[in-house]
Amino acid sequence: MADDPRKPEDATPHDGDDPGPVAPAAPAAAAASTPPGEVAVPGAAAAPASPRPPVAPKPAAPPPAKPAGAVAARPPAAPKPAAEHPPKAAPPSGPAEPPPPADVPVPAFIARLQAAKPGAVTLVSYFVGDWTIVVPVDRLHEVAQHLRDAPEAAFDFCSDVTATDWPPRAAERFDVVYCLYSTTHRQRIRVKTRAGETTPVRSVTDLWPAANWLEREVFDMFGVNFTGHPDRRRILMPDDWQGHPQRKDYPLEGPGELLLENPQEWLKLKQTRDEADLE
Amino acid sequence: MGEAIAFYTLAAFILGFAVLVIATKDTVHSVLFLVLDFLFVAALYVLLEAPFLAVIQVLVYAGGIVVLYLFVVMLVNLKRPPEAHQDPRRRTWLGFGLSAAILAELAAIALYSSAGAAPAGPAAALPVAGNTEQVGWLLYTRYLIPFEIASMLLLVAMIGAIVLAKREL
Amino acid sequence: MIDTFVIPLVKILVVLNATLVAVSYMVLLERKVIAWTQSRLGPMRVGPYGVLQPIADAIKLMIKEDITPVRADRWVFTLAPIISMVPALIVYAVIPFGPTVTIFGHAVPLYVTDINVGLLYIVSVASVGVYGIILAGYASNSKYPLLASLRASAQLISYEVAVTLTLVSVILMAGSLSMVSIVLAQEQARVWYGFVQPLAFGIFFIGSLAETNRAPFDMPEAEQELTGGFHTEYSGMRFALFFLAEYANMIVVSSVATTLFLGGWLRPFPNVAWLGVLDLIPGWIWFLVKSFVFLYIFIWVRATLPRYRYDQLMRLGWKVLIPLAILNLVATAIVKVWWLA
Amino acid sequence: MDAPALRHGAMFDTNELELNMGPQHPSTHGVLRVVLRLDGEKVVDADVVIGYLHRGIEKLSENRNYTQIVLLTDRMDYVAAATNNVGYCETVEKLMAIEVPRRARYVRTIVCELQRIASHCLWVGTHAMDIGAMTVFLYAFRERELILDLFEELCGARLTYNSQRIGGLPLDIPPGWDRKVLAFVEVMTGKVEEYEALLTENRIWLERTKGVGVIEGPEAIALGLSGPPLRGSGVPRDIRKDEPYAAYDEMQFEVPLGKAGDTYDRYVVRMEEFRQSLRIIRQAAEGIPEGPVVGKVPRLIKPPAGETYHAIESPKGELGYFVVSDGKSTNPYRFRVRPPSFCNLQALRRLCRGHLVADVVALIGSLDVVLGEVDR
Repeated sequence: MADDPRKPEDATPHDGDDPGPVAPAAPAAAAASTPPGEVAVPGAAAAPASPRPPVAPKPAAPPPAKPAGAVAARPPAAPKPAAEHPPKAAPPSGPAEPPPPADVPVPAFIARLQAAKPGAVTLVSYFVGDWTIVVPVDRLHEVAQHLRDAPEAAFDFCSDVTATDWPPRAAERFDVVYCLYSTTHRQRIRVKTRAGETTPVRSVTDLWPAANWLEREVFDMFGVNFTGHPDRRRILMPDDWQGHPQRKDYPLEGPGELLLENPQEWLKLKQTRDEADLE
Repeated sequence: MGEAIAFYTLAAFILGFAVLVIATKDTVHSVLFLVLDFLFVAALYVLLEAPFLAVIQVLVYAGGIVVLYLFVVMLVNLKRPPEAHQDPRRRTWLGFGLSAAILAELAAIALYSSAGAAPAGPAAALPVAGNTEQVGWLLYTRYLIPFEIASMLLLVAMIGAIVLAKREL
Repeated sequence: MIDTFVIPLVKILVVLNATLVAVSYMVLLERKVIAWTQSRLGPMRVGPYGVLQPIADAIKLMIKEDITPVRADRWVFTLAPIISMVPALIVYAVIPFGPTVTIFGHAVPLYVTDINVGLLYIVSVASVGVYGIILAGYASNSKYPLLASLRASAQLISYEVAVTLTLVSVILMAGSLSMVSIVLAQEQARVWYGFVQPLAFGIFFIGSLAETNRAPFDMPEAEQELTGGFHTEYSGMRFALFFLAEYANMIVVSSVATTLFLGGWLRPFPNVAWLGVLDLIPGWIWFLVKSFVFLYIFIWVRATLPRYRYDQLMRLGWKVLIPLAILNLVATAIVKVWWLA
Repeated sequence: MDAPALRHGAMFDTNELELNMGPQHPSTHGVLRVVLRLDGEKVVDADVVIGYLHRGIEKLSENRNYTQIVLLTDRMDYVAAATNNVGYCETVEKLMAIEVPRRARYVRTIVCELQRIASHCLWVGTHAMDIGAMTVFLYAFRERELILDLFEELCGARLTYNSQRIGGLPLDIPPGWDRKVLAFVEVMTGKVEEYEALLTENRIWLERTKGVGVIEGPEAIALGLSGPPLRGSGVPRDIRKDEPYAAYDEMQFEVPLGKAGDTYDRYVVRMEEFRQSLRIIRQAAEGIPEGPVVGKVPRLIKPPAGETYHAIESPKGELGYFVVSDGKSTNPYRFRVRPPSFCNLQALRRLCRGHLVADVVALIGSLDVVLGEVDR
């Protein structure tokens, strides 16, 4: 049990810049204030584990049309591998997406996808056995359809739809992640796309009805703007809720906790809010 | 004497409830008064020493048919907004005319029956004794044809109701 | 004077009180039997083995707050439990618990009255009891009770037909509508009608489960679907009246079954002479034992079977039980007219 | 969500009734709310409303360190807490590439399968209770009690076990525990027959469950069903077979499948899973290898930057964890649970349509949802 009770709260980088229970109405501005640097820092060492040239070596991939340039254009993120010393310094700006090592062949369905939809896959990543592809948001639906219908892919089961919030990437702060599974080939893939707060992300509910609630949850929790969704309501939070709780800039303390700990303060806050409402 | 008191009391109740049936606004209450009415009619039968008829009255009318009324009342939305009462198609004078006609008819019957000879004695020549047996005997001998016609009518009504109610057959 | 007023009055009092006590202990019995079925103990705290539990229950129900929902139909809401309780009690007037016995020199028949349409009386009074449930559902002004009362009315009307048809078979056999005469006819025939009319008995049993809203036909109060059904909005004593009425109806049904199919107060196998020793046990004990067995089966069924669905229940009633009952009736009539005559 | 306006002119103006089933309702297994639109008793549409038990476990986890999260996972599917623990620990182990000793993997297998039986016990009890057979409920709880006793001996808790650690087990199993597990297997084998005797061939049970909520295989896949509801539709998918974890690759067992995809088949599948689970437990308990129970775990659990999704077969279906580590902190940057109940519950709307109110409770029961997991 007692692994490290010493620093349980050390690296919550966002709770410093959120002033209490203000509803995160305009998180974009807050996010834009602390950009540590855009992802495109090509010189930085790629993955923490294995620094290697950004052009992923093509192992035995059958189609030669692999858009190497696309892969190279967006090298794996995590630009600061030496972040141990100042843990509070800056929030991470993106996930680690190491390219596949040389000895791991890219699965045929990814290669076929790249051939069929040139430019649709901007990054192929392999980490602890999971394959991930990153697609531009406007081509997501097309790629999803291909992945579902192509016989060698046949991803007929949408395991999960979720998102990750990277506030420093102001324009496209969300990674919307689709975990797909094929019940015929027993293979998995993660499809990722990057979206901003208002970027329309075309819903895949028409491909996988399973995505209906999952996308609703992502909308509820992150405020990702799904379009074409048949029933885009909040799902877990109350219908009249303000804000999207899973965003990194969502305040960790709200009036509820404040009320318990410091009723006076809460009352003051409530009054100011009510007055603001009146105006 | 006691019988007369009982009769007039029952009759008063029957008439009172009958008025309430049409006077109450709530449909369910109206149906309830109808049940009470039927129960008192059954009591009247008991007074006439016809327990079989009394029991059948309760069983069929109070217990069976009015339950169906209630069913319909509760299922079908009768709670129209108030303006529905101002039905433009209402023919007030026609209603009055019909009521007057029926009243006249009733009066005629009353006059006729009081003026005419006393009705023929009860069917004394029945070969069976006992209330139930007498009813059965009469139904299946003298009134066989009306009885059968009535049952046919009921059957037709039932089939008609099914056809009307069932959307797809 | 004594024979015309005192004895009937005493009998009415005894029957009413015995019924009420029996009903409350019926609840205890049910809880105990179900508990034993489910490898539990049941109520154990109030009195030894929980025998005083019904009293505690009664007190609890009486002192509970009696709530009338704001938007309920106040009058009907109050009336409904009474409407369901009264018929359940007045039915006992015609149930013959035993033969005529002599007490202090008076010949006292062990029933309140014997009218010549006794069986029809029971059926018709029971049919009025439906109103309690329907009106409770309506008056609550709540959706679950409304659904429940619709279910209840449909269910009771349908099953009344089947049950009444089986009763007619028995009436044909006995040639009388009087409860006492039916028992006497069985004595004369030296056989319980349950043996000569097994089909009617079976249909009667199933139908009576449905008529008393007992599992597996307890749709009107299906807790898991309609959260208690027609008495969802009831509390306190008014709820208790519904509860008591249900159990009183169960006892009525088992008494009727005993009278019609199990020879009433007759000992088992009235046709076997050497079992005459059994006559030493008074008739009313036989009656109670038989009713008890029937009630026990009620409880047993409840502990064992899942619940039917509403449409399946209606199907069973209209498409299986009623045709069978009619067939049985016709067969009985044919046998009676051509065979026995 | 407003009631349909009164239609004038229609003679038999039957109301389309809107019935709020839940969040307080005996058969919605917690705080599920289903807004039914009824035509008589027929369900025209059902809107499933969730979120009444939302505690923000995902958000909470992003502010706890990796070890502390184990305890939060208990609170999701609280009738199968140990399975949640196993799934989470394996995800972090995958992220950190920690090798778990074989003994720990065997114990995890036993724990998972015991938990499956306990969860199915609760399911069969409540499902039967929803359909009106109340005795099965108490029988099933009687046996679940035995499992809880075993868990209590293993980790000191009876409901929220906190039974796993990243890298293995917190403690070795108590001496003689494996023999007790084997004794339980013997007892339970007979009890499953008992439940089946009460239900499987029961005419009423068959009428209530056969043909109710039929869902064909392809549609079940598309709807994202997993676990017994998916297998009830005849789709051979079991993560224990397809992507083995713990020690399932060393176990012999079969994946029971249904044919019609109705409530009855989902029932039969789970009943058969009882037996398969017992079979797995017997193999695992007889073959627990000697050795350490914790692998090589760094003192500070700080996975390298990266993300992974790892799924296991919980009693309800595919329980997946998606963990993102930024490589710098001891808290996950993003912690996401793919709750099987959530995804299965989604199918309720589709299943309910055209059935009766009574079937709705049967269908909720056949999906076997735990609202703690649906809402997290």
